[in-house]
Amino acid sequence: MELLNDQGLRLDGRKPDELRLIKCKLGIFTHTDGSAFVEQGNTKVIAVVYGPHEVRNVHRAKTSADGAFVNCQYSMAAFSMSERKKRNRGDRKSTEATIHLHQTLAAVIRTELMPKSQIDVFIEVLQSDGGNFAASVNAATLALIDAGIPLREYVIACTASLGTGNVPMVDISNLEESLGGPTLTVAVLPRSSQIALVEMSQRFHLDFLEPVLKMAMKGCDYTFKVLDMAVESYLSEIGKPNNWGQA
Amino acid sequence: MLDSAAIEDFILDQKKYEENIPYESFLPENVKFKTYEAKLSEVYKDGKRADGRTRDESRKMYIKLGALVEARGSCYLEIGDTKVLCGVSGPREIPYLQGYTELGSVDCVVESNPASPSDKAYSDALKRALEPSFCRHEFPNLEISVSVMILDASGSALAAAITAASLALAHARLPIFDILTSVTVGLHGDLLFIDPTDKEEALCMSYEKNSASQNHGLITLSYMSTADQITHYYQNGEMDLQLLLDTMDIGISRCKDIYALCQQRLMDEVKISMKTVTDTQNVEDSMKNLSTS
Amino acid sequence: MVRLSPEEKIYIIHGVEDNIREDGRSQTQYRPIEVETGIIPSAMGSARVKLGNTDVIACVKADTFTPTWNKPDEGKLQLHVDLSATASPWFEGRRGEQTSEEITTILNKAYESIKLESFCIVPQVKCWLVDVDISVLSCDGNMYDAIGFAVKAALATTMVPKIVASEEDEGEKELQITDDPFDTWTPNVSNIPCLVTLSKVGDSVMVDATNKEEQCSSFTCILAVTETGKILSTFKVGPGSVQPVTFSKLILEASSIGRSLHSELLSALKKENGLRKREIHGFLN
Amino acid sequence: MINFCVPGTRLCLAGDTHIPGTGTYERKGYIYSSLAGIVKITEKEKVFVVEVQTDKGQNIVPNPGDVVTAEVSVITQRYARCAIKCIRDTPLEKPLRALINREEVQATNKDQIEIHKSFRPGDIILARVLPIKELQSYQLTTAENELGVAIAYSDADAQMVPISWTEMQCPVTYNKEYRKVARVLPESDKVDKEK
Repeated sequence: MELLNDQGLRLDGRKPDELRLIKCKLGIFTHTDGSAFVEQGNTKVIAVVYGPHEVRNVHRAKTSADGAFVNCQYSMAAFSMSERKKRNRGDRKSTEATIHLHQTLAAVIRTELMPKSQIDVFIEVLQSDGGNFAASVNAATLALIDAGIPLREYVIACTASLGTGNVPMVDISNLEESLGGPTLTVAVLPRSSQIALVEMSQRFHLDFLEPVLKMAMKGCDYTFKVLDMAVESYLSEIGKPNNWGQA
Repeated sequence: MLDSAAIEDFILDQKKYEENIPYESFLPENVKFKTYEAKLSEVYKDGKRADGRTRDESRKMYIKLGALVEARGSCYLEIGDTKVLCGVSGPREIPYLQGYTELGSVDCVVESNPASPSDKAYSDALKRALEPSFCRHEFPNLEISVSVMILDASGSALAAAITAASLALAHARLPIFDILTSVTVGLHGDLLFIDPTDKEEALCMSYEKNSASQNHGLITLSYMSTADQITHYYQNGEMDLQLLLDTMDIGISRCKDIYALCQQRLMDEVKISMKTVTDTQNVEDSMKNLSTS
Repeated sequence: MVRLSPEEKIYIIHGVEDNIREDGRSQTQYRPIEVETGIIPSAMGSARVKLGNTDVIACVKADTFTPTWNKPDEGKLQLHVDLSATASPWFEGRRGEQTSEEITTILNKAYESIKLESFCIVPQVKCWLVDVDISVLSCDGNMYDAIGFAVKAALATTMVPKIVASEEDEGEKELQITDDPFDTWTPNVSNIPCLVTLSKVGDSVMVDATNKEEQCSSFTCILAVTETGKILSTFKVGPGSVQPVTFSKLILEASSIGRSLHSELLSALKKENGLRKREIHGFLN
Repeated sequence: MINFCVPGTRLCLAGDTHIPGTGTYERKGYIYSSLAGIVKITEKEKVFVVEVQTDKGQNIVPNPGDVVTAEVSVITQRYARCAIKCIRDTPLEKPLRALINREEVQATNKDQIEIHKSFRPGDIILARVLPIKELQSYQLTTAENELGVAIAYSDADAQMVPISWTEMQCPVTYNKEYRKVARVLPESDKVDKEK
């Protein structure tokens, strides 16, 4: 199977620079400080934020007077993939994603404002169809916004790959991931165009790095707009009783 | 000499021959597939159970308090062939305690030899059963540990473990609201077995596909007699409501019978163990009587 | 989880005893229950149940296995519960796994005595092994009832390609998956029970306790009730004891509540099935 | 007349004249036994206290307000860890962990308290149990004149003699060491105070 057909379309009919449909919702749970649901194509992710609160006993050693401790947990539901997962968390892949998530979020959360406290970010992947980590970062951003935690700006992640004829493709699905081709995941701070995290699954020639990275960042820009709109409409809705956004 | 082809033929023949024998005939006697009637008659025949009891008759019970020297309190209990040994220790500080707990906790471990998959469920059930009977408010931030060894599980093991644990608590002189007694009742169709053996338990957990009444199952309940409280109830199977309620009443009345026995046994033990104290008191009393007269 | 002060507990207990609970419900009233099936399209069957603020997803995965000799025509139903950290920070890491395991054993015990003859393909050769994965995403009390509901709803909407046995010459049976995508097997759910949790608060009994109410309860027991009102399993959770009289009352109540829950769920599923074109809302509504 | 009882035995009516003591509990107007042993009824200020006496086992736990005897095991700048050996007059079979916070060492000059000038590991102290709310171990206080170090040994292994509220002296080397010294009451006085 080719990643791109003769017409230059991808396996699911998308153009190389086309993202999958993004749907998102903030504030899906009431018992948390912040929560969000993000759906990118068939990838569905829930993010939940607790905090800032005092550092729990388990993490007592990580208390810092300089800033808040960001505690992340990335877990995949047993039914998220076509094969049943025996372990939801704690396996190599989830641990890696947890570390990456921590690095990404630590770059945007203004931890210095909340010394000696803890912020929990828990991710649950309900359905996995490629770009799980990217969707998790986006969901975590929305959940942090919902929780009212001070952020420098949004952090948005997106994936990109190289298709047939070295054409860069954005937002890789599970099928495309498994067919081969390198997957590059990038998390950026779109307003200041800074990169918080770059991760690559396999090697490709240095010459292609720039177009692929650019493609991924383009994807991030678009995702940012979608999420920003969602946040705006959510805020104007919950702020209605207080006349938010009205002069 | 046989050539290789002949050997192969022989092996094939042998295999074919073996295939024609139903695999059940290779199984040991006790796990062989049996018809329902055979299974039933093995357990219950002409109004008598395999061990000669009637259906509403418990097995003989033997209680020995203080069977373990090391433990603060202990009890060895036999119901028929089921044998359990229980030891109690504490109160001690709860390891790795996260916060202040107003009520003390009861840490229960049930073990059997060889280890059985139901051990963990039994530990949990024992904890649930004992918690309401133990005066937990007297031990904030502390825990007592109860460990039960099921030496021989021939039916009603959980019930035996609960009764033994409660007696061990009383023997340890730890405050409990009441002596807890427990009983298992098995149900199969319209047959009701009190204190079932392991074979009867297996029968009660299976069901006959074509029989009209499909009621079957096991009920284990533990009961505090003077307080009239059920502290643990576990039922599995399929039962009509009315039958369930009737069975519960029968179970409770049996618990009361066992209670009387346990009370008597414990009283005997107290009298012996307190002999030195009572003797000195007797002397004191008689001295007092002397002086007054 | 928020710890309640004794005063708050007294307030809640009095409310329950006066039959007006904190959120205005009566003792035997459930919170609004939302059921949506097919929430995970990649699964063979799935359902999300929202019971007040308790949120549970159940997903079905069916496989075949060779039955054991003593139960030649019985399939298997296995439940696996995962308490996600999204439900409470308490469930983060090892502790969540331990609690999940505990609940999994309790649930599997409750579902142990279900007759699963309908899960048989060819006796002694192949039977269905159905795994149900349950994710608890949010927990505001009464988790067991929500799980029971989700399991039943997910199983009722499960569609697995049918496996048929074709008779061969030598009497050996060959199993084949049908080519027709619309020829599917759906488990018979008439045997699957609903779980009813009853809590005793003060001198009264209530259903569907919230997290706060659970803290005030002195006795909680869970009953697995079939569609005909028979009891498959009863077990007590948490500390506390109860008088036999109250307990019999409790069982009778559970049976009638269980029956009405079944009929409600079945009619809801029927209604959902009748919708011509259905969009999956999930968390987006 | 000796009355034996087992847990759950109904002992007598509870009321103004009879109150439940150790080893008993009250339910629905009656006093029941919670232990196996002998029933003992003692009169205390015109009220009969119903108790159950046992031959073995110990069910005593430190209650807020109790005076305990403890051994200091670890000192830090903020607190002193100790092991409770004795509650009131009852020695414990197993020691219990406890904690004295710096602020709870003395009643005055709380901001100037230094733990190392108050206790040393190995000291035997008298302390009062504070109500526990959140923490896992028992909290003690020595902020009373009668509470503090009762027995301390010097480097020369001699029992030191108190010479002031804050100092003790070794009778062998005449070395002075700082301690939060307790005014140990004669036996008769102590009983009065506890009443």
